[in-house]
Amino acid sequence: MQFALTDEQRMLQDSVDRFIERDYDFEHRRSLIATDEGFSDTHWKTFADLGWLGVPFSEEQGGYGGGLVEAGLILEAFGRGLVVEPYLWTVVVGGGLLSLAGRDDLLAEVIAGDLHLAFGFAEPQSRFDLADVATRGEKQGSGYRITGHKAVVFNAPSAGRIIVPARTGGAQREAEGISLFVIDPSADGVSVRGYPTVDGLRAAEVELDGVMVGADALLGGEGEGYPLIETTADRATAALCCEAAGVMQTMVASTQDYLKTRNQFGVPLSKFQVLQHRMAELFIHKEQSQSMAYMALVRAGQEDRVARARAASAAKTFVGDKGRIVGQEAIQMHGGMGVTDEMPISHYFKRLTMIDTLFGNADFHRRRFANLSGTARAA
Amino acid sequence: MQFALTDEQRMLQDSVDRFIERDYDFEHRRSLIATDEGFSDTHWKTFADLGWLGVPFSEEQGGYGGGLVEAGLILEAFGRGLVVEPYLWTVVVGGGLLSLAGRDDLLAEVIAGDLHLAFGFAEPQSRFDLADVATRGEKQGSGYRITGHKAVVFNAPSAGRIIVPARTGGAQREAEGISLFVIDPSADGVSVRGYPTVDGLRAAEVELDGVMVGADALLGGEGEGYPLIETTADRATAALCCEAAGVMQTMVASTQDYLKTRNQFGVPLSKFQVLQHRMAELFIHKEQSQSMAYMALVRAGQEDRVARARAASAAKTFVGDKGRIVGQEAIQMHGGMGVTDEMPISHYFKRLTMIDTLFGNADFHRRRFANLSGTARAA
Amino acid sequence: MDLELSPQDVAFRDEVRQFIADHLPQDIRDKMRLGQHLEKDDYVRWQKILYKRGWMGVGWPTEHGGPDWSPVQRYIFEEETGLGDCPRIIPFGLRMVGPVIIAFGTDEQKQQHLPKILSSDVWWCQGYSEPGAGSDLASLKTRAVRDNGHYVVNGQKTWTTLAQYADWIFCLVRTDESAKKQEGISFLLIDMKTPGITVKPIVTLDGGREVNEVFFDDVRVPVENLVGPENQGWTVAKFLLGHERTNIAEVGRSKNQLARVKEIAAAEMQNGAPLIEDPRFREKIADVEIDLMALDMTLLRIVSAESAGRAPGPEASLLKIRATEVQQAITELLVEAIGYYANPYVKDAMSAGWNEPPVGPDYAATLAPYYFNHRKASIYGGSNEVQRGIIAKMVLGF
Amino acid sequence: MDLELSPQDVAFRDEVRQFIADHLPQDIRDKMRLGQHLEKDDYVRWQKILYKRGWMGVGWPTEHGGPDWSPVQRYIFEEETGLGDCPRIIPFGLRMVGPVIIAFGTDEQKQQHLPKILSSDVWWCQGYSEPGAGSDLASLKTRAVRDNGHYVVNGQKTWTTLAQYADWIFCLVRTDESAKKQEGISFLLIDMKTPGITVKPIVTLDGGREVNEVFFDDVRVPVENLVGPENQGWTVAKFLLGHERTNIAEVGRSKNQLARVKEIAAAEMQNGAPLIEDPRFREKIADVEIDLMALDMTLLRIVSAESAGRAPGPEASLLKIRATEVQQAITELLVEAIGYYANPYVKDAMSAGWNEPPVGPDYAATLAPYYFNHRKASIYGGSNEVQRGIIAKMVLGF
Repeated sequence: MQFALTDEQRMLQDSVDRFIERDYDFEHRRSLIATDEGFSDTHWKTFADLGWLGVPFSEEQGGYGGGLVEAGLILEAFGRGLVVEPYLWTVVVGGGLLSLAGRDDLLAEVIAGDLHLAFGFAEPQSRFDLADVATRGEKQGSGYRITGHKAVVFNAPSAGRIIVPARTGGAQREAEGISLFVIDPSADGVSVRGYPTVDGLRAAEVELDGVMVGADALLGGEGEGYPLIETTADRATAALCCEAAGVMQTMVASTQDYLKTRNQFGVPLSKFQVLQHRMAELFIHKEQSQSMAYMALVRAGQEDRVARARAASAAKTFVGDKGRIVGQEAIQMHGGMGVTDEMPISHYFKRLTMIDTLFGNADFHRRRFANLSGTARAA
Repeated sequence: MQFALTDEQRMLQDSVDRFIERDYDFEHRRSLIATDEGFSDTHWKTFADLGWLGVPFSEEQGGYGGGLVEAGLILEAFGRGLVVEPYLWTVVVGGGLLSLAGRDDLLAEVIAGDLHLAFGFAEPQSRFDLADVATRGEKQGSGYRITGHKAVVFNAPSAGRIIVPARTGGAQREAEGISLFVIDPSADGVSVRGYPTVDGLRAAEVELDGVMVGADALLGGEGEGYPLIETTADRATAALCCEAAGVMQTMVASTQDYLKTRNQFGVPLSKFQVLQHRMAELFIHKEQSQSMAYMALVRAGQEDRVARARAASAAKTFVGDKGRIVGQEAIQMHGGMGVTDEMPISHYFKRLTMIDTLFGNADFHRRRFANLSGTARAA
Repeated sequence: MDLELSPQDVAFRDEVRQFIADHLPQDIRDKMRLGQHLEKDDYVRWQKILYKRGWMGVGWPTEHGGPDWSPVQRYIFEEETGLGDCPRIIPFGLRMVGPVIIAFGTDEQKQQHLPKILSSDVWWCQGYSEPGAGSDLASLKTRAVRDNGHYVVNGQKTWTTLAQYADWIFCLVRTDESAKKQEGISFLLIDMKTPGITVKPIVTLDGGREVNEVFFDDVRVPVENLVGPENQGWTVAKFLLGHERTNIAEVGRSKNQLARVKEIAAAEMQNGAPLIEDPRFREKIADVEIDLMALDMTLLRIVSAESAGRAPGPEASLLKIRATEVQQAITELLVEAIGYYANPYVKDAMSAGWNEPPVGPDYAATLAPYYFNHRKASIYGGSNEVQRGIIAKMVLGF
Repeated sequence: MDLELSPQDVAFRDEVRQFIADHLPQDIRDKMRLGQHLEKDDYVRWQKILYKRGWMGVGWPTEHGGPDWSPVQRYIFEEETGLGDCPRIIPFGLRMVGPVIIAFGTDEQKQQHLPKILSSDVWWCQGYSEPGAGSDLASLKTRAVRDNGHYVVNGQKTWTTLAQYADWIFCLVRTDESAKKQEGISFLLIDMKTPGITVKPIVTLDGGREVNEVFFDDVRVPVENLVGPENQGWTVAKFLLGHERTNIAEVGRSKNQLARVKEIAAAEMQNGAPLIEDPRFREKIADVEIDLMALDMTLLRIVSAESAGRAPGPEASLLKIRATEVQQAITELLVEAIGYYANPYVKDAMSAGWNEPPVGPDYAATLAPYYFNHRKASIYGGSNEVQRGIIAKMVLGF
C-alpha cells in the first residue's frame, strides 16, 4: 500500500503545472473561451506532443501505458489552472469508451490529437440515470437507424465523432438493450446546436433524426452498451473529482492570499478569527477532497464493480458537498470582489458548481452509495 | 392579526417565571429528581391552586377558559426553569384527550390536582407512527379485554389513569379501528415497570395482559380513536416546542453569561470573534424557535387538520434541527464545564435532546410536512 | 395571539391582489416569471403605476405622500407584490435617500427631491462603498473640499447598483481629513449630469451589469446639496441603517420563488416520474419552506411589536441573515432541479424578445446565473458577517 | 498509487485479527459491544495480553520494547483493534509520558518507569488542565517550590481522566512565577501515593465518573522526578503535542461503531420494516460513512508520507477535528436509531453483571449516555477550536 504519487506521476503533474504557469495565465484562458471553438487547437497539439493524450492507454493501443491515475493527475492540474481544453471528454470519456470497445483505429486519432470526441449520455428526461435512454436504434439491413435527442452533449461542437447510447431492445430505463454507436456529426439527420456553458466550456443539443449507421458504428455488442457506459461514467467521475480537487486547491490558495493582503479595520482580513476558522475548514475540505479523488482513481481501475462504484459515488458525493461549501465560502470571503467577472475566483466557483451536475450530483451519488452499501462491517 | 402575547398571557407567564425564580432553583430541581416520584406533589398542588392545571380547559369543563396557547406559555416558562412536574403529560396530553372525549368527571380531578395521567401511544415496534398499534382490545360482553406492551410511557409511575390506544379493528398501522381506553394501573393484568429517564423524568414500560375494562373505559367511539390521538399529538407537539424554546432561551442566556465572565488568554471569551458569530447564530435559532412554537400553538387550536399538522410538523422539525445545534454549541462553548453534571447547562442539553425524540423527531416531521405540502403557491 | 387577518386586512389584501392582477403589465410579469433581465423602463413603468394608485410612498409620512398603512398592511403589501411577480421597488430613492431627506433635509431639498422620488421621475443610486473599504464603510476616502459655494469632490465609489440609470447619487464623502474615522464624513446629493462623473460597469460573475464604479474628478457640488450638518454624515448613514428594515425579509418574493422550485420540480423528470415525487428532494424543499416559515413568523412577531408601538431594534440583522440564506437556498434548489440544463449559457435567452427556441425548458436559461448572481445577497447591504457582529455587540452585549 | 496491502501486510493483518479473536477475553468483548462501563482490571488485563505478545510499545524504539512496525503496520494494528472490540490503550503511559521519558528522561527515570509502563504495572494519568485555564493551557497556576531536594507542589488539576486508578501522574507545574507565561513551567512526575494528594471525581453529564479533580496540598516531590531542565516544561509539552498523532483518527473504532449503527437500524422497526430500509436514514449513514472514508484516506496519505520518511506535520489537527466529528455523528445516529428507547436511564444496565431484563432492546441502555459523553471529544485534547487555530497559523500562515 502506497497512497502517494510515484516519482513518475509527480513528474507528470509538474510538467502540467509548468505548462499552465508558462502558457495558460488567466487572461489567456479568458481569450480562449471568447473564441468560437472555445479552446486552443495549438494547446491540444502540444498535449499530443507531450504524450498527455495517450497517457491512460496501453502501449498496444498506441498509448503510453499509464492508466486512469495518470489521466486524473493531469485533470487535477488542469483544475488548478482552470484549463478548458476538453481532455475529460475526448480522452477520458470518449477515449475510454473506444479503448474498452477495442476501437484502436479511432483511438490512434485521439492520441495523435486529430480527433475530438463527445458522449451523448444524457437526454431531456433522463436526469442522472444512465439507463434512461429513449433514443431508438432500429435495425435496418446490416446497420441501424437512430432517432432521438441527446441533451447537453459536452464538446459536441468540436467533436469529429459523437458516441451515443440508443435503445436496440429493452424497456426504457432498463440497463438491458442499450447499444453504443459512433456517429459522424456530418452525417445526414444529425443536427448539432452548439452553445457555451456557464463555466466557459462548449456543449450542444444533438438531434438524431433517422441517422443511418453501419454495423461498424456499434461499440461493443448490440444491447450490451450499459456496462461500458457505467464503467466509463465511474472512471470519468473519478477523474472529474480530481479536477474538482484541483479547482479547490486554487480557490483555497487564492482566498488565503486574498485574506492576507486585504486590510479591513486596519488589519489584514487573515487576522479575523472567524475567517481563520472558516479557512481552516476549507483547508480540510480540499485536502480530503484530494484524498477521496485519489481513492476513486485507484478503485476505478479495478475489476470489482461494487468497489469501483462505491468509491466513485463516495468521492462524487464528498466533492459535491464540500465543493459547494468551498466555492460559496471562497466567494463570500472575497466579499464584493468575489462576485466580479474580473476575478479568477468567480470562474473557479462556476466550474466547481457545474462539476456537481456532471455524471450525477451529490444527492444522486449519496443514494447510489447507500444502496451499494451493505450492513456488513466493511466501511 | 396580532402575533404577540396579550396582557393576560404575559401576566400568566410572569407568574410562572416568578414561581421558578422563588421556588425552583437548580439545587431544588436536583433534589426533586432524586426522589422516588421524581417531582413535587406540593408544587403540583400549587399549580392547581394557581389555576394552571385548568388553564387550557373551558369553563363548562371546569377550567379557566384559556386554550392551548396558555398551556404552551406555561410550558415555555417551565422550559426556562427546567421544571420536571408532568404538566405536558397530565394536563396537555391526558387532559387534552379527556377534554376532546368529554370526560369531564376525570378532567375535574386533573384540574383539582388529584389525578395524574399518562398516555401509552408508543409500542416497541411503532417508532413514531401513531397508527402502528399492536395492542389488541377484544370485545368481551359489554367491555373489552386489552393485551399489549406500551413502551416508554411518560409519567406512568405516578399516573392514576393510563390512556392507551388498542386495536379493536383494522390491520396494523391502519388509522381505522384504533380505540382509546382509560386504564386503571391498579387493575388486574397491568404491570408498570418504572424508571427514570436520561433527562430526569419518569417513565415506564406498561404491560397489559388481558386487562378487563368496561364500556365506560372507552374514550370516544369504538375504532374512532385515531383522530383524537393525532389531534392530541399535534397539540402536544406544539406545547413541547414551547418547552424547547424555553430551554433554548436559558441555554443561550447561560452561555452568553458564561462567555462574558470566563477569561482566556487574558480576555473574556465573549471577545473571541468566532464565539461571537456562533452565539449570534444561537440567538437567531432561539428567537425563531419561539416564533415557530407560537405558530404551532395558534394553528393547533384550529379546526383545519392540514394547517394544524403542517404547523406542528414544521415547528417540531425546526426545533429539532436547531435545538440540536443550540444544545451542542452551548455545551461546546462551555468547554469542559459543559460536560459536567454539576452545571445546569448539561441538564438543559439533555432535556433538549430528548424533546427531539418525543412525538416524532425532526426527520419524521420533515417528511410529514413534505407530504402535507402541495406544489401550490401557499408556502 | 392570532394569525388571522382582520376583515379589514383581508379586504386590503384582496384589493392589493386585484390591483396587481389588473395593472401589472403582462410583459413585465412574463419577464419576472422567467427570471429575465428587466430594463429601466420596466421598473419605472411599474413604480409609476403604484404612484398613480397612491401606493409608492410606503413608510413615508402622509404629508409627503405616504399611504398611511399599519405595519400589518405594509406586511401584506410586501407579501402580495412579492407573490404577484411585481418588480422590486428600487430602494435608493424611496427607502433610502427619501427618508433621509425627510428626516434631515432642508425645506428646499424636500421640495426639490421628494415629489420626483415618489413619482419615479428621478432615479437615484447610492454612493457608499469604495474600493478597498469592504465592510469597513467608515474608512472611505472620497473627499469633498469647500470652494466658493461648492464642494469639489474627488474619489471613487464602487458596487453602485444601477448607476447607469441614475439621475442623482447620494454619497458619503470625507469633508474633514484630520478628524477621526467616523467623524469628518458628510452626506451629499449629487446630480449625475455634473461634469467629472464617470460610470463604469462592473461585470458580475453571472455576466450581469447591475453594479458600477463611479469616478469623481473635480466634481463641483453646490453646498446646498449637503444633507444634515457638515461632518455629521455618519449620523445620517446610521439613521438609514436603523430605518424600517422589515422589507429586507422579502418573504413574499421567496414564497413565490419556492413555488417556482415546486413547479419546475413537478415538470422535471427522474426515473420516469416528476422530480418532486423524489422524497429527498421534497424534504430539501420542506427544509427551505420551514426556514422561510420561521423567517415569516419572526417577521410577524416584529410587525406585531411595531403595531404595538415598539420601535424595531436590531432584529433587522436577524432578518437580513436568514432572508438572504433562504434566497440563496432557493437558488440552489433551482439549479439542482434543472439537472444538466443548468449548464447552457445562452445570454440572449435571459432577455425578453429572443425568438429562437429555448435550449432545454424555457425556465432553464436563467437559473444558474440567478444562483451565481445571488451569492451577492450575503455580501452586499452589510455582509452577513457584519450582521452577526452587530447581533453579538448590540443584542448579546459582547 | 495503490490501496492494496502487500502480501506481508495482509499476513500481518491476519495475524493481528487472529490474535484478537483468540486472546481478547469474551467478557471484555461483550462489554465493548454493549458499550458498557469497563473496570480498571479490564484495561489492564488486555494491555498485559498485548504486552506478553510484544505489541504494547507501539511507537517506542525497539531498545525500549517497541515492536518496530512500519507506519502501515501501525495503521493496521489500530484498525484491527478498533474493529475487533478491543479496549482503548490508555494513552497516558504508553503514548504520552513514555515517549517524553524516552526523549527527555534520565537513565534512572527510564529504568524506573519505562518497563512498568510497558507492562501496565503502573497506571499513569495526566496533570495538565487546571480550573480556569481551559484552552489556555499555559496560564496554569499549580506551583512547585524547591525545598531541600524536593519540589513542594500546591495547586489543582482538573479533567484528569481516570485519576482514580492512577499510580503516577505527570504534571505541568509553575517553577518560576516571575517568568513569562510559557516560560517558568516544568514537567514533573509525581507518585499518587505521596501525602497531600486528593482525588475528587467529577460526575459528567452522562452520569459517568471518568474525570477528576486532583488537589495538591504541600506535596513533596523529589527533584529527581523533574523531566528535562527546570522551566523547560513547555518544550516537553509541545513535543508531546507534536508526537505521533495518527492514532487519534480512531478509524477502526469508528468503522466498528458505524457497523453497530447499521446493526441496530436493521433491528429497529419503522412502518413494519427495518429502519435501515428507510432511504433517508440510509443516506444519513452514508454521509457519515463517506466522511469516515475521507478521514481514512487522508490518514492513509499521511501514513504513506510517513512511510516515505516525511515527518508528520500539523495534519494531526485535521485528523483530530474530523475524527471527533465522525465519532459524534455516529453517536447521534445511534440515538436516532433507537427512537423512544433513548429515554430510559437504567444506570445498572450500563455495567456488566446486571441480571434483570433490559428496558427495550439490550443495546439501548448505553446509547444516549454514549452520545452525551462524546460531546467531550470536541472539547478535550485541544478543543476543535484550538485545532482550527493551529491550522490557520501553522498551515495557512495567518
